[in-house]
Amino acid sequence: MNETVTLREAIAALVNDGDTVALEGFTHLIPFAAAHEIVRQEKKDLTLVRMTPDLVYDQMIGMGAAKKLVFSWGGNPGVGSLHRFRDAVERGWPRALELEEHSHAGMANRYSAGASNLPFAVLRGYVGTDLPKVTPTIEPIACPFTGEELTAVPALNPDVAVIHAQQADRKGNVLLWGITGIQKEAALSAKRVIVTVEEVVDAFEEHTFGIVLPSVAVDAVCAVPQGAYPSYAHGYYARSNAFYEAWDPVGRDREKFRGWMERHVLGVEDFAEHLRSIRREGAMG
Amino acid sequence: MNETVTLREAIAALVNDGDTVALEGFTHLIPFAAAHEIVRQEKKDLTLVRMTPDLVYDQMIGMGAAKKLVFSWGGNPGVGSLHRFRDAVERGWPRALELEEHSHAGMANRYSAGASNLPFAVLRGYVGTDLPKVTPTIEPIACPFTGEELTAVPALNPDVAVIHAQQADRKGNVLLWGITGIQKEAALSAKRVIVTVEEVVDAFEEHTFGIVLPSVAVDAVCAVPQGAYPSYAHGYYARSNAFYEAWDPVGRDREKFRGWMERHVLGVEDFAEHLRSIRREGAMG
Amino acid sequence: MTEGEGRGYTADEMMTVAASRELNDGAVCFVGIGLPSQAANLARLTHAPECVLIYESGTIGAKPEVLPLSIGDGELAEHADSVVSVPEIFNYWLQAGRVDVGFLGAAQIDRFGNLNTTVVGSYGGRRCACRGGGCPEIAASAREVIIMLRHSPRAFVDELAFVTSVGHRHGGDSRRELGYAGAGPAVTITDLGVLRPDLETKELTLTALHPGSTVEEAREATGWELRVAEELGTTEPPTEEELRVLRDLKSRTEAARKETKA
Amino acid sequence: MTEGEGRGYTADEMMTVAASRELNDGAVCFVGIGLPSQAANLARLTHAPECVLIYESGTIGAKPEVLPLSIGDGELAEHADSVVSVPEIFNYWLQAGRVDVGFLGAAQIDRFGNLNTTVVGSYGGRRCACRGGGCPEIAASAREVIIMLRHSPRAFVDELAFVTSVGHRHGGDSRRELGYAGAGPAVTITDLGVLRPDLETKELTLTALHPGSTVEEAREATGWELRVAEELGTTEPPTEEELRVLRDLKSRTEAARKETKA
Repeated sequence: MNETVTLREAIAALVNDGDTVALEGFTHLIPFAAAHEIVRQEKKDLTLVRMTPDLVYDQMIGMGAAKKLVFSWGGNPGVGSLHRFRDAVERGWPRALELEEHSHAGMANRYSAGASNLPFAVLRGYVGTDLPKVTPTIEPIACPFTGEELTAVPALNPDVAVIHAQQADRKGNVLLWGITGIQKEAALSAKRVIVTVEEVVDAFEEHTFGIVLPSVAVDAVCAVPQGAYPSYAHGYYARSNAFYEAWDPVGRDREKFRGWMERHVLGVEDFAEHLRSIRREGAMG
Repeated sequence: MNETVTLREAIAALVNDGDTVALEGFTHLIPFAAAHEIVRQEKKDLTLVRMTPDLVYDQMIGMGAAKKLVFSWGGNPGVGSLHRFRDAVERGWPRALELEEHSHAGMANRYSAGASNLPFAVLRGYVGTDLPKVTPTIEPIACPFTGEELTAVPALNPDVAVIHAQQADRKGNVLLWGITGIQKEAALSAKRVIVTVEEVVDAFEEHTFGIVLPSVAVDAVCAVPQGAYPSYAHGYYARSNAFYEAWDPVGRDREKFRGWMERHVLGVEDFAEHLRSIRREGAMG
Repeated sequence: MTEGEGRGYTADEMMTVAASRELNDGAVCFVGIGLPSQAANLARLTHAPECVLIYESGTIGAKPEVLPLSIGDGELAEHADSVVSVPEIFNYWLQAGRVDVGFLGAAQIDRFGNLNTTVVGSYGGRRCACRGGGCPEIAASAREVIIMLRHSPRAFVDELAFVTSVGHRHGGDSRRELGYAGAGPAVTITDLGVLRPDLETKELTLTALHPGSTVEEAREATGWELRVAEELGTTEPPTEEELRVLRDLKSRTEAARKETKA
Repeated sequence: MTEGEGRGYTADEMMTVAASRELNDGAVCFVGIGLPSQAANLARLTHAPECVLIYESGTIGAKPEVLPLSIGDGELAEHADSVVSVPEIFNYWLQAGRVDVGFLGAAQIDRFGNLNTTVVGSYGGRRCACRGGGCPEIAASAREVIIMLRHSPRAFVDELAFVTSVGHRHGGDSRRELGYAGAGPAVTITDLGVLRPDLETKELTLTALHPGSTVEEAREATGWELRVAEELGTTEPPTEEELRVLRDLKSRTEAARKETKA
């Protein structure tokens, strides 16, 4: 049902202006290459969904690709704030950004409900916090058997989910392992699915019991080695903590940020050239 | 939090008369050894829970251990009916058996809700079928966001869950692989958990990514080689289809059944002796 | 399972071959055990090598060398593309609408393709389930349903003893009110012929006979007054290739069973 | 992080050591990133080798050699007993009540142990979350909560800018009405001392000071009128072993970071 295509083709064919797009990967396997390609193709008015926005959305938001963010924790892990995200929220630069904030548990269950074709999920949470004051998509729900009151949140069904994985086989089955976070649910909740992978192999090693996303659940597979850099791909390369630290001063300044993105993202052909470009400059990672 | 004990000790300590007990394993890894030990210890008035009752519950029901069965499909797979189950339901022999019937999807979601500490689960199903006419634990529920009507079923939280797995390590972590069915949810939904395993190993092979049930989620681990016979343990032994076929005439007749159970279950010390006993007779598997 | 008058194949073989042809290559198919599993694997080994067979035990893309006796045989996991938990197969695959075809058998069927897979006993005068229906959600959520069962008055009944799985309910648009995503039964294959729902009323209508079967036989084997299409077709007999592959599959299966017995 | 007047350890080291001692051996602990992760791993490497550390990325029984910078570092998965999906860690572990201790940091705390971990900005005059709170469910569902944060008037505030995680709510029994399984904050460890909730009112009460700290310092660093226990204890200073293990852990962590930079 899917074919191996270039990332450029996949983003052009499957991501439209105005789409709700989820790029997932919980610290591990964050699809940076796909984010850059979305920026390069100047996709607009996106509703971005992601549990932990991280640098990947700081870059997209800073380039004005998003009109809304649905999330549960936004920060540069271990370093500090996401300055582009904050600038968009507080000062509307380069454009205003609407927020829908949930908890991690809420986001995880929203994806699960979406993957299950249910309109909502039920959990214990939110009550007593200030979240329901700023987030309208939280409702009480009573158990029909015990009468106990719990919390309902609506399902997430993005137009497009993008994840990065270690491997695909020739048929387009996708294999990921290590910390697998919310990727399976994000992919299965979406109408269209793009997967970038470290490599395409003839066959997976037998009985690894990693998560396999069967090819019928995937619309496009794109081989993009190191496509999760500066995050990591278990078994392939480590997280570049140095990049995350070096991002702070870049993201803090509008001009520096624009310059960096123009040089290393807009001004390159693809992610391989992006990696050469930042390494040539020696500033990061 | 758990220790390696004999199965006899585990059943004696953790299963009480009147308990709700779930022995799970979806065709694969059915905990026959534990079922026999429950029968040998003459546990009474149990509410038995299991998606696919199979021979394991035919034997327990035929010995009068159960007052109620919560299930979704009862049969001898590929062979026919469970005659002891049917005799209990239709003629109350050796005692009456109350039934609570759900669908597979309903049972799976009931366990998931139980494992999640939620009082109910939501799914699409049941409407239009005759199940709600015979099963009271099915209620409509409306989505608080869309108004759409769905079906709610109550959580399952057995007093005891029993599963069979391939391996435990010295710390009591449990590893299972192959078709893993509903075992994780059944174990995590229960108040107490007993796991029989093929073998205890020093350490698991690295990065198999099978399902690991951490030791804190397990109350007792018991080494019982071939403890899932006549079902199978992936990587250890195949299913004895011959046993399943040979069970039909045994289960069909009250006297034959009692005689078989007395000779091969009540009259033996443990599961190892049970296996020797049926093999000596050469009638099965 | 007697040979059909010198035609060189049995009525059951014709039924299995005809059913297998209904499965398109590339389709995601949720497979019931028994006859549907036989037909689905025949399709996979002939014209539909890229169909994705799902069994309720959680195996996706199963490629069994021999036919499984139970829904969770190790054979199904061994070469599957993915093996997932039972909640996942029902929630993320079936309920999510990822299944193109539900391939089902049944004990009983009525004129609207509603199914009874529940063996019903009686206790204290009350009817009760003695086997359980398993997964009515297949008929509910699969985009369409293919049904296979042998034609007999005990199977084709005026009123089901128990409605396990909803077909076209009371006919017409009545299924739609239930809110299920799937369109319901598209075709029913028996050992005598092929039945498809009428476009308007959704009543099962005999649209084709297998070679050698007659309308009278079908009428006699149906517990209600069977509708027959004006243009009644005849099923293409099994090809040599279809018969060879089906018989190989069955003899491999037999051999494997004897092996585990020995 | 200055050395405490010739005592041979810093106030942060005292805080980390004091917090680590609160974690019992064998406890299942849901660990926040940063200071709590440091203290929990110190406990694991000293008196609590059998504690089970859970990180929200889905790692159960994590045994990192070096401290993770983020909640999902590969280091956490490498030696874990089990790695599960994010829905599973929140539903089957945290919400299910399998977590004995939630070990949390915060940007702000109030007198009832309610926490703000949401960085709050303002946009169009409206207060809004600029970082998000992540997982309020830890404080809700863990059987008890250990909190760690540095004592300052910006952190210990009369009114939180945002209630991310519920502690003892408005005090007294008011938390119970929310229906959460967990009992709420059991102890708060700062760089000055230890605060425990009053048994009745649940207001945070200074119950011990670290060596060299004074009640006045604690009062000045608290944005409300701080209650002080009648019998005020003094924290045992770090043992040589505790300091050695903590410093080894931190230097291993530093070395590993430099390595990936190179």
